[in-house]
Order: sequence, then C-alpha cells, then structure tokens
Amino acid sequence: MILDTQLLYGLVGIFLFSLGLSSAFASSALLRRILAINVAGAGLFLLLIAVAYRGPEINPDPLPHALVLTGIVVAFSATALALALVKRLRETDDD
Amino acid sequence: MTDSLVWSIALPLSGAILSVLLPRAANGIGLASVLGSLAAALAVIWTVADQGPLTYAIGGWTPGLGIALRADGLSALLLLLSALVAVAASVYATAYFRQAEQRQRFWTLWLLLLSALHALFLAADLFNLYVTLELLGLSAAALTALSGQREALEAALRYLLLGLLGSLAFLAGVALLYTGYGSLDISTLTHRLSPGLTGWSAAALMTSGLLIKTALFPLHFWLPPAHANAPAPVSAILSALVVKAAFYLVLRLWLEPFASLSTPELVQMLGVLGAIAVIWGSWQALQAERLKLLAAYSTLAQIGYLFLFLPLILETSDETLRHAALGGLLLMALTHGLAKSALFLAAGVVQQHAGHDRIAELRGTAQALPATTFTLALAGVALIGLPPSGAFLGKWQLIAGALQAELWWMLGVVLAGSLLAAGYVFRLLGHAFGQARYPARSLSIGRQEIPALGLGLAATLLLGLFSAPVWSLLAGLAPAGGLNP
Amino acid sequence: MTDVVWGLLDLLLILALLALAWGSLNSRNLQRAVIYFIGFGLLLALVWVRLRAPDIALAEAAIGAGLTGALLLAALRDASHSPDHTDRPDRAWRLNPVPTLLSLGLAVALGLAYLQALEIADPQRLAVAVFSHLEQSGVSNPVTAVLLNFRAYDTLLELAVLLTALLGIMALGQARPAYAQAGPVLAGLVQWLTPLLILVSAYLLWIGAHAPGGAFQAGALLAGAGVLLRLAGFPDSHFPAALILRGMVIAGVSLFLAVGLVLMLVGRGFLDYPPAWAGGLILLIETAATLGIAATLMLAFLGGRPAAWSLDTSTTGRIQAADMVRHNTGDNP
Amino acid sequence: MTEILAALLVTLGLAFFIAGSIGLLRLPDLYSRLHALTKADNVGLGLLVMGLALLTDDPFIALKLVLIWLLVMAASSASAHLIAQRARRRERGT
Amino acid sequence: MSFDAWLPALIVLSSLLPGVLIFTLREGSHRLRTSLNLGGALLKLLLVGIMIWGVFHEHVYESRWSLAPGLDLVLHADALSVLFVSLSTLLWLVTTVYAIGYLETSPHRSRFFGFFSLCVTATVGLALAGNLFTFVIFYELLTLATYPLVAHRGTPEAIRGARIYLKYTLSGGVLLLFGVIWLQVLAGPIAFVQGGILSDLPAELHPQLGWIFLLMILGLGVKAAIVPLHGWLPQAMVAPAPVSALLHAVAVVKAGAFGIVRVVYDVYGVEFAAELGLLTSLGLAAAVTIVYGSVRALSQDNLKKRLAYSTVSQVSYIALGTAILGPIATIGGVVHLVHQGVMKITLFFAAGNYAETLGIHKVSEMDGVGRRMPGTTLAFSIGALGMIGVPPVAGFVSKWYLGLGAVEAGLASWVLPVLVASSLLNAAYFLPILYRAWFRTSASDWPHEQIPARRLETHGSLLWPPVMTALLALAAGLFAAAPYSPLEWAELIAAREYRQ
Repeated sequence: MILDTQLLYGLVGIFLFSLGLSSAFASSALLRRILAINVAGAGLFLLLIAVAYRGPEINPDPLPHALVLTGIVVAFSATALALALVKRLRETDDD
Repeated sequence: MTDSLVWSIALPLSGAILSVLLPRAANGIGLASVLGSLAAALAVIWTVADQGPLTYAIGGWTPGLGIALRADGLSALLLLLSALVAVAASVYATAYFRQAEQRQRFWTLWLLLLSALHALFLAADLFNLYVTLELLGLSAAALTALSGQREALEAALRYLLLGLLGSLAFLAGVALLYTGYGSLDISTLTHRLSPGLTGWSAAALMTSGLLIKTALFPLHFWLPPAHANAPAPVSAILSALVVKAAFYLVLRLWLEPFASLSTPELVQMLGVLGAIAVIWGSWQALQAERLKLLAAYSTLAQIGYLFLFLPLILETSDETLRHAALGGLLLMALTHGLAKSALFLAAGVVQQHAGHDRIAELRGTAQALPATTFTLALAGVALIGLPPSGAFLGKWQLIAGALQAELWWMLGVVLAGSLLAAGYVFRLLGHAFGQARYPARSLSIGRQEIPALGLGLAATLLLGLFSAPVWSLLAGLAPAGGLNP
Repeated sequence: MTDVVWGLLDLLLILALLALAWGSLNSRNLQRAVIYFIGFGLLLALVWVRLRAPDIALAEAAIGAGLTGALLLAALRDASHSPDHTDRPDRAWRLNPVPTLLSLGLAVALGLAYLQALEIADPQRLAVAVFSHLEQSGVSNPVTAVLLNFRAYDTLLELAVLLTALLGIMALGQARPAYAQAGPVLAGLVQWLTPLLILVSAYLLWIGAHAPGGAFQAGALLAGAGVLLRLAGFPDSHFPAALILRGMVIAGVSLFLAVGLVLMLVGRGFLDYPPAWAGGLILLIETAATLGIAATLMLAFLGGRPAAWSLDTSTTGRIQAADMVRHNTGDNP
Repeated sequence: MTEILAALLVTLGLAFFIAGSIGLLRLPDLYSRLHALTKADNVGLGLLVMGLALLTDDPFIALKLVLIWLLVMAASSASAHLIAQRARRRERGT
Repeated sequence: MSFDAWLPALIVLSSLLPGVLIFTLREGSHRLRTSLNLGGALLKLLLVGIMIWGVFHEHVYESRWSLAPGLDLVLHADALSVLFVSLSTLLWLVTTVYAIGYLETSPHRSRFFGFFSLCVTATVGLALAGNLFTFVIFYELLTLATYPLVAHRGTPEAIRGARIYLKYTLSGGVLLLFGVIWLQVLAGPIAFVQGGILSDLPAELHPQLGWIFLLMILGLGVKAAIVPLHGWLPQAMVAPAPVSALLHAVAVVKAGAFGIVRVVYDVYGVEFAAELGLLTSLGLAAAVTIVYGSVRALSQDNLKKRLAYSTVSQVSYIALGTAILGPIATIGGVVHLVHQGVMKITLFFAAGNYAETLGIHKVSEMDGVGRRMPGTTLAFSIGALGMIGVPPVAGFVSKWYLGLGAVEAGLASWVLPVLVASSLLNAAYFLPILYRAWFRTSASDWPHEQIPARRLETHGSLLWPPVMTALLALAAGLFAAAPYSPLEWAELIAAREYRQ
C-alpha cells in the first residue's frame, strides 16, 4: 500500500510533468506557456514528495521536502520574472 | 586554501548584496568583488595544481547529507576563465553604461550571475546544480532584457522560458536519480550508477535540458537573438561563460556519473550534432548582416566544436588520446571564452562609435578605432583557430584525435568549419579595413578598448604559448571508463 | 476498510488534480485557465497534506497557489487591457495530436524508469542520515534542519534566486500604479486581516523549528498581507525610505551569507554552526529571511520599480503625482 | 454521545456544502448563485467547525477552528460583495 | 640557459619586439619608428652573423618551448635555415630602408611597419623552425601578417586582392595542417633532420605517406604559386611596392618553396621520397609552372603583373631542383632560393621607383625611362638579365647547376628543354622592356611625375636599395666560389644531405 501510494502519486507527477512539458513546447501564447511550465514543475514536485512518502506510520524522508520547498520558491521567482517580462513586452507594444 | 572555493562564490554574492544596498557605490563595490573573486580563483587553481582536487564540505556535513564544493583541474580552469572575463567585462562596463541607474542594475544582476557561474563550476551536488542553473538562467535573462528594447525583451523572455524548460528536464533527471540511487552527491552517484532504465532516462533528461542551455543544434534558436540584443558586456558574458557552463555540466556528468552509461552511438550522435552546429553556425555567421549577430552565430559553431571532442574523450580506451583530447577541448573552450568576450566587447565599442553594427557599413573602422579593430582581428584569429591562438592547439588535438580514432567525417567538418570561420572573420575585417572617405578622428576609449584588447591577446598569445599547464592540470582526471570498477 | 477510504480519497484527489491541470492547459479561455491553475495549486496543497508534507502544503498554498495565482490574475488583467492580446484560443494545440502523443510517450518512458528506480532503490535513501543527525542540527523539524543546516547552502542560493528575480523585474522599468482605492468593505477586511496575517506569520516563523512552518511560509504570508494592501489600493508612498527598503530586500541573503562567512573566518568552516548555537543562529537567519522574503515577494508583485526604490528623486515626485491623479479619478462608489 | 453529535453536525455541514454547490451550478443568474454559495457555505462551514470542535479536547484548537470560521466568513462576504458590486457596475454599463 | 639556446629565439624577437612597439607609436613619431625599424634590422643582422659563423663551425643552436604534450615550439639553426635567415634578414634591412622612403607621406605608417616587422618575424621563424609543428605555426602567422599589408591601401581593389590572397593561402594552410597532423599521428613529432626521418616507417604506411606528401605539397604549393594554385599572386600585386618586393622575393612565395625543400630533404629525405615515387610529379608540376608563368608574363602590360608572373615561373626552379635526385640539382635549387630573391627584389624596387617617381605602371609607358632614371634602370637591367640567366649574374649559376643536375640524374630529356624554353621566354618578356627603357625616346611627359628631377633621379632611400640588391645579385654570380657565398652554403647543404 505504501509502495502503491508512492507509485500512484509518482506516476501522476510524471504524467503532469510530461503534459506540462509538451504543452509548453506546443503552445504559442506566452501566458499559457508559463502556466504549462508551472504545471510541469508541480508534477516534478509531486514525484519528489511521492518518493519521500514512506507510509502513514513512518516519518517521510525530509530531504525531498526541503528540495521541493526550494523548488517552489525558485518556480515562483521564475514565474514572476517571466510575467513581468510579458507585461513589459505588452507595454512596449502599446507605446 | 580550500576557503578560496567559498570565497570565489561568496565575494561576488556579497558584492551583489552590497550594491543593492549602496547603489551609488556600485562601480567600486563591483570592481572590488570581481577582483577579489579573481584572486580567489587564482588561489583555487594554485592549490589544485599543488595538491590535486579539492573538496569542501559545507557546514561540515558529509557530502550526501550536506553539500560539498569541489575543484579539480577542469573546474578550476573554467573558474579562472570566468573570473578573468569577469574582470575585463567589469572594467569595460564601468565606461559602457553611462547612466548611473542602468549601471547599478547591471552590477547587481551581473554579480549574481557571476556567483551563479562560480557556484556551478564548483558544485558537487546535483540539486545544488539545479539551483545554480536557475540562478544563472534568471540572472542571464534579466541581463538580456537590460536595454528594454522590444527585441531584447522578446529574446530575454524566450531565453528565460527555454532555460526553465531545460532546468525542469534537469530536475526531472535529478529526481529519478534520487529515487533510484538515493543520493544527490555526484561522486557517490558515480560509484552507484549502473546501466539501466533509470540511469538512461535521467541521463537523457538532464543532458537534453543542458543541451537547450548550451544551445547545441537543433536547440540553438534562442541564442542568436538573446546574445545579439543584450548590451555588449552582457553578450560577452553570455557567450563566453554562460553557454559554456552548461557545456561544462554535460562534460562533467558524462565524465563522472554517466560514464558507465555512455554508448558509442550516443556519443557519436552528440558529435554529429556538434558537427552540424559547426557548419550551420558558421554558415549563418557568414550570412549575418550585423556584427553582434555574427558573433552570436559563431558561438553556435564554437559550441559545436566542443561537442565534436566528445567521441574522442568518452569512447576511447587510449589514455593518451583521451588526455590529449580533453586538453584540446578545454583549450578550445578557454580560447573561445576569451576570444568571444573580446569580440563582443569590441563590437560594443564599434556599435557605440558608429551608432550601428551593420557589417557592410563598417568602412573606416580601422582608421577610427585601430585598437578595437586589432581586437576584432585577434578574436577572429582565435575563432578560426589559427596559430598562435589556443584554439589552434585545440584544433590540432581534435584533428589528431579524429585521425587516430579514424573518424574521417570529422576532418571534413573541421576543414569546412575553419574555412567558413575564416570567411566570416575576414569578411568583417575586409569591411573594417575599407578606407572611409572622411574618416572619423582616431580615438581611444581606454576603459573599454583595453579590456577587450587584453582578452584578445590572452586568447591568442597567452593561451597559445603558455598553455602546457592545462594538460598537467587535467592529468588523472576521470580515467577511461569512468570511476566504476 | 481504511485502505479503501484512502484509496477512494487518493482517486478523487488525483482525478480532480488531473482535471484541473488539463483544464488549465487546454481551456479555450485564458482567464478560465488561470482560475483552473489556482485551483490546481490549492488541490496540490491538499495532496501534500495527504502525502504528509505539511511544510510543503503551507508553502504551496501561500506561494504556489496564492502569490503565483495573484500574479497570473494581474497579468490577465493587463492582457485584457490591450485588445490584441485577449485570450486567443490555441488552435495549434487542439488540432495537433503530436504533442499529446509525445507527452504520452514521455510519460510512459519516465513511468517505466520510475518503476525501475523504485525497484532498485534503498527505500531509506537519505532519511536515515537526516534523522540520525537531527539532534546536532539545532532544530527538531527535519525539513527545517535540511533547509537551514544540512543543505543551508542551497537555501542561501535560493534566496539569491529570489533576489535575482526581483532585481530583474525592477530592472524592467517603473511599476505602474494600477489599483483603485478599495471600497469600505474590502478596505475594512484588509485592515482587519493585515495584523492577523502578521501575527500568523510570526507564529509560523517561530514554530518552524519543531513543527511545520518556517521562513518561507512566514515570509509568503507576510507578503500576502502586503499584496492585499496593494490590491486594496493603498499607494506605494507607504513604502519605507529607499535605504530601508533595500535593506529589507537583502536582509535574508545578507545575514545568511554573513553568518556563514563569519563562521569561516573564526575557523569553523562556511555555514558550520557550533551545535550549541545552531538553534539560535537558525532562528536569527530565519527571521531575517522572513523579512527579506516578504519584502521581495511583495515587491515582485508590483512588476517594476516602486518610486521609493528609485535613485533619482525627481522621477519619484512625478510618479507620486501620477499616483494621486489615479486615485482621484478612481471609481469609488 | 459527543461523537454521534459531532458526526451529525459534520454531515449536516456537508449537506449545506452540497446544496450550495448545486445552487452554484443550477441557479440562473450571478446574484442568486452568490447568494446560494455564500449562505450555504458559511452555514456549512460553521456546522463543520462545530462538529470538529466537539471532537477535540484542547480548547485552544477549538478556538483556532472558530477563528478559521470567522475568517472565512469575513473573506467570503467581502468577496461576494465585491463580485456583486462589479457585476452591477457592468450592468449599468460604466 | 646558454646563449646558444637563446640565439634563435633572439633572432625572432629582434623583429617581433620592435614590431609590437611600432604598433603603439603615433603616426607622427617618424624618427622613433625609423630607429626601431633599422635598429631591429641591424641587430638581427648582427645576430645572424654570429649564427652563420657558429653553424659553419657546427655549433648547435636550439630554442625549445613546450606548448602541449608532444607539441614543442623548436627554433633550430642548420645550414638551410641559416641560408634563408640571412637572405631574409639582409633583404629586410634593405626593404625597410626602401619602405621608409616609399611610404614617406602615406597614412597608417605605424600599422604598416608593425605588420611589416611581424611579417619578417614570421619568415625568420619559418626559416629557423626545427620541426614541422613550428613550421606550420609560422607559416600561418605569415599569412596573417601579410593580409593587412596587402589590404593596406584600403581601396576596393586592395581589399579584393587581399581576400583572394587569403582564400588561397588559408585553404593551403589547412591542407598543410592536415598533412602535418596526419604525419605526426603516424610518426610522432616530426623534427627536421637532414636525410629525413620517415624511411624507418613500416612499408604498409607508405601509401599513406604518399597522400600526406600530396597534402603538404598542395598546402605549400599555394604559397610557392605552383600552377594551378598560383591565382592569388598576380592579384596580390595591388599591395604597396615594398610589400610586393617582400612577398615575391622573401616572404610568402619563398616560404612555400622553402617548405617544399624542407619536406623533401629533411622530413622524407630526398632518396626516400624518390623511392616512394613522389618526386617525378613534383618535378612535372614545377616544369609546367615554369613554362606557364613565363608564357603568361609575355602578355602582361602592367609591369608589376609581368613581374608577378615571372615570379610564378622562377620560384618553381627551386621546386624543380628539389625534385631532381642528386646533389648538383640540390645545389641549383637551394641556391636559387637566394638568387631569385635578390634579383626579384631588385626588379620590384625598380618597378616601385618608376611608379612612385614618374607614375609609370605599364610597360608601354617605359619608353626612354633609362635616361630619366639611369640608376634604377641599371639595377632593373641587372635583375632582368639575371632572370634570363645571362652570366655573370646570379641567375646563371642557378640555371647552370639545375641543368647539370638534370643531366646527372638522367632527366636531361625533359628538364633541359624546359630550362631552355623558359630562358628564351624570359628573354622575350624582359628584353623588350630593356629595349624600351634604354633605346626608345621618352614621351613628352610622364604619366604622373611626382618627384622632380634633381641631382638624384629620385629619393635616396628609394634609389639605393635597388642598386644595392642589384650589386648583390651581380656579386653572388661573380664571386660564387668565395667562402660564405650562397653557392658555398648550398654546396654545404647538399653535402650534408647526401652524407649518408
């Protein structure tokens, strides 16, 4: 059951990652691409947290948790910068 | 002396922090921290030459639980390259950015980028590498957008998003490796990794992520607009150092953790991609109408050369050949780093002086800017790979290795690549040498022209004539077949 | 019995997660896509709770769903202002099955690799090492121990990443004052909420040493308070003076680095806390980091330089004047 | 005894939630939807919180639960007000 | 490190350092530039004098500097290198004097003289190269240093000429490079040793050695202007006269010819090369070039172009002498390296004088120029007669030895006709010039007279260099048997080559 949970969520994570990655390559709209990258990142985080999970009784492996926390902050930073660039680009279009 | 590993990262980072706090003193803070990190890099290489590879366990925790910094000949040389180019580009930047606000923005981001580079070269932990890659990618994209022009913003955004995709692929590989092998430490993984689906998928993900970042054909399309539209000192750093950092990681990963996974077909494929990059990049550079675009396309070609070396290094059992080729590869990388930064810095001077960088309209440059024209020529010599540049020695090893390994197609690539490079370099010089009817007065902008000239001279003379230590630094690095028993 | 309940819960969570992800990637309407994405983030926080990662759940809710969502919504609002950038349906994606197939292929390949990785793995991985060194780390929350002690260097660089993003955003230009003054209802809510958020964030910071929480969650919450203030239209003239603002932005990374370097200079090694001091130092660093993260996240939300940041005082005056104009014409009921 | 009461309260709360959600899907216009959602959810959450508070021995946790309820009520009523205001303004065509 | 280990390096540095310094000078610092130029040239002459003496007494001069594992930069003095070094040093001095006069008023003199010094540095380094690796480095450096000289005027024609020059020489350089690396992969570092070092290689490598020889000769043949690789040479005459003089007489074409001599004698060994059957084709290519160049020269009205085609023809005498097995032909080929240099530089100086003084660029404008410029024309005549092979000028000596060598090697049947035909053609394109210059009456005024007739027909620094080199050409023929004469050195080289 532990393995199943790990497996299940891990596979979902991988699926989300693949989905996000391919639609990031496929879509042309900038905002959508940013969304897709975030979904892909979330998929990876899910994979890591699933790997860390060791059942309802045992404490999970804290290392991936720390990695994901770092990852979330990094992903936010990148998204914020990307969105600011998009915004600026629109402003130059308007001007 | 192992503290110098930390200092080479901490100094630029402190510089960045301080220049946020004290924006008016950014010039001084920036220069001081860049010089400090050069001193630290020199100390690192000195110690590595003296004592062999260095490891520094941060926080005193054993690598695996904690994070280690590591320097061997390979990373120490690239660290030194980066510190050297940094000093030149920094001195240049003090004169290039005339507006205080703009200068301050440059400094903070640039010092952050430099810390990322140094952290990347010294990293020994895969997740730590992911963080440095992101730091590098974000700061590079932000610097690309610095001019605020539409093209620059567009290029920066594309650069950022592709970089993110690359980092994500890298992180996916890291996650798989941690799942399967329970460690993030590179040398631990080198011992544990064995051929299998996990290893192969991780290697494929991480390598393709890095290939995007290093702009190997066909993942190169983001590079020319980014490098051609950034401010000159930024282009210099991006072309000379940032793409090289990603390549360094490819090399590091395949020399160490993935060594046991490499197959001749795979390595040959990378070599073939490199070959296409050489031809394609050089051809595009030959067609380029703008000087900075020429320089950017030439970077694509030069990255291709680095990948051409991989079959010689990763798929040979001959230790001498491997060592010679590794030295050649590094010499090519170092030469290109110095030469390309010199080229971009010189291009910046030309652009500021002429108001544009259209190659066909550069007549009279040699009269107005003799030192800069000379820099362009020196950089060109190094890009073609003519003696006495370091790239000549590198190319020599490449050809010799290809002959020894009987990879005949590689000879054709080097031949064509060299001639095309000569074509684009001398097309540029031909226009620059053209006599203007009313030449502008010869002028010199010391703080901009001298750093560029220094880099050009270092690429051609220093690396050409005093590069023997490169090979001794690389001795014993990653013996054939990886570290696996 | 419990297994079945858990299984059902898992299934429900996963289906909802996938549906929201699919929606946010494929919805014709960009606005809808963003809403789906925010929902996706919130659901993900539940998944983290399910997988016993409460630290991540807090961070995800605050940063992943909250702040990222706010940013995306703001971007949407800007997009709807310029007529040619309204939501364009992505026809290429709908008509083209290649990406779908590619993503399926990638997923299958990676899934198989993941199966193999689980098979060959030692399920303990580094957990044992973390738990066996937990006592020397100075804190009892293992995630905090990893973040601020064992892998403190990563966290230091992560703070640098955050700083880089902020500086990059600020380098792009002036922040444009964009939010109208709020009506009494919203203003009232925000006024009540802000002190509460500050309190909760302090609590999260303090509790992080031995329970879920810590600098990132606390900082994000604090930043959330700031974002709310901005959304409610409080003008940025409320920012502190430039030097203080700058000091706040760099607080976390600079204190962190300084502690590391001082330890090295006294002969211990970079970021090598003396075990007796570790708890105190970590709290110190986290406090500074909370402040820094809050300031950074909040400023990042502006999408440009606030007037208070600017070196040049003459432009400051002009921007503030523009602020005033905007407020006076603001559509207050 | 308390457990049964708690279960009852929670179930009732969930029922309100479901009713609110159905209302959100089925009601004809924005205002009635808002009405259904906020009213139902606030009562539903209140019942839920009451049920959960009964289950805990620690009064501090019970207090926290009530605090959450109050917060959600404040936030949802404020947002409902904002949404409605916005919609009205749009109708007026300003 | 002893002086002996430094001397070759010093000889190279004696033009490199002044060159680098000159780059940094302002246009106006005429005197400093001149003293750097002449000082460097004189110092180099002195050092070469010491070296000549030493090599004659079997001193070993070798500077070595490791660049990479297996790749050493080696500067080494042997009889052949000394011959070439002395030629370039002497002619550099003369050309410098000439160039100072010639470029008196033109812009960018610092740039010009800087590259000029680099060009000589490369040539000297080439001459002293102790192994193929070093040779290749200086060979490419020479290309780089001459490009700005050819492009110097910055006119569209100059840029175009320079571009064509580069296309040829860089392609040739790459071929040479490939050949050298291939050889080094087979046989390790290739030091120049008289008699060659490849004869020990196992027989199964011999076919590869043939291909390598082809690559290297193609690479060298570009600079040596062997047909059909000669196309750049007539284009490169757009360069200023001193550059043309240097290009044609010492630096570029000679580098190619010298390289061929090195490869045949000191890498393969002439006997081993003959054994592999490589010499016949080289000889035939040389013969074709000799005749072809002369025929093309006939129809050129532009004086410098006619001289350029003459160079195409004359330089291949060296290759021809190398391709004939036997010491006498060797002497003929090697000595022609010097003789052709001295004679051709005289001709280009004179051509430069005509252009600079009177604006004469074409043969058809030369009527009666002998009376207006007697000194220059006399020098020109000596050079031209030498080229034809009229005794006692130096050219006669070379041709004589070549002919004798061919007879000795049993190749008289085709070499002698080539020599005779070439000499007749030489006469056919040089004698009409002499006739016009001396015996036709001058036109009323010159195309573009820039320097009025005074006591001397032109500036002293323009007049004395051709006169000097003409006298040298005469002396080399008259005193061919004297000690230290070029012929004597050539005999020494041949003796050492065939010692085994």
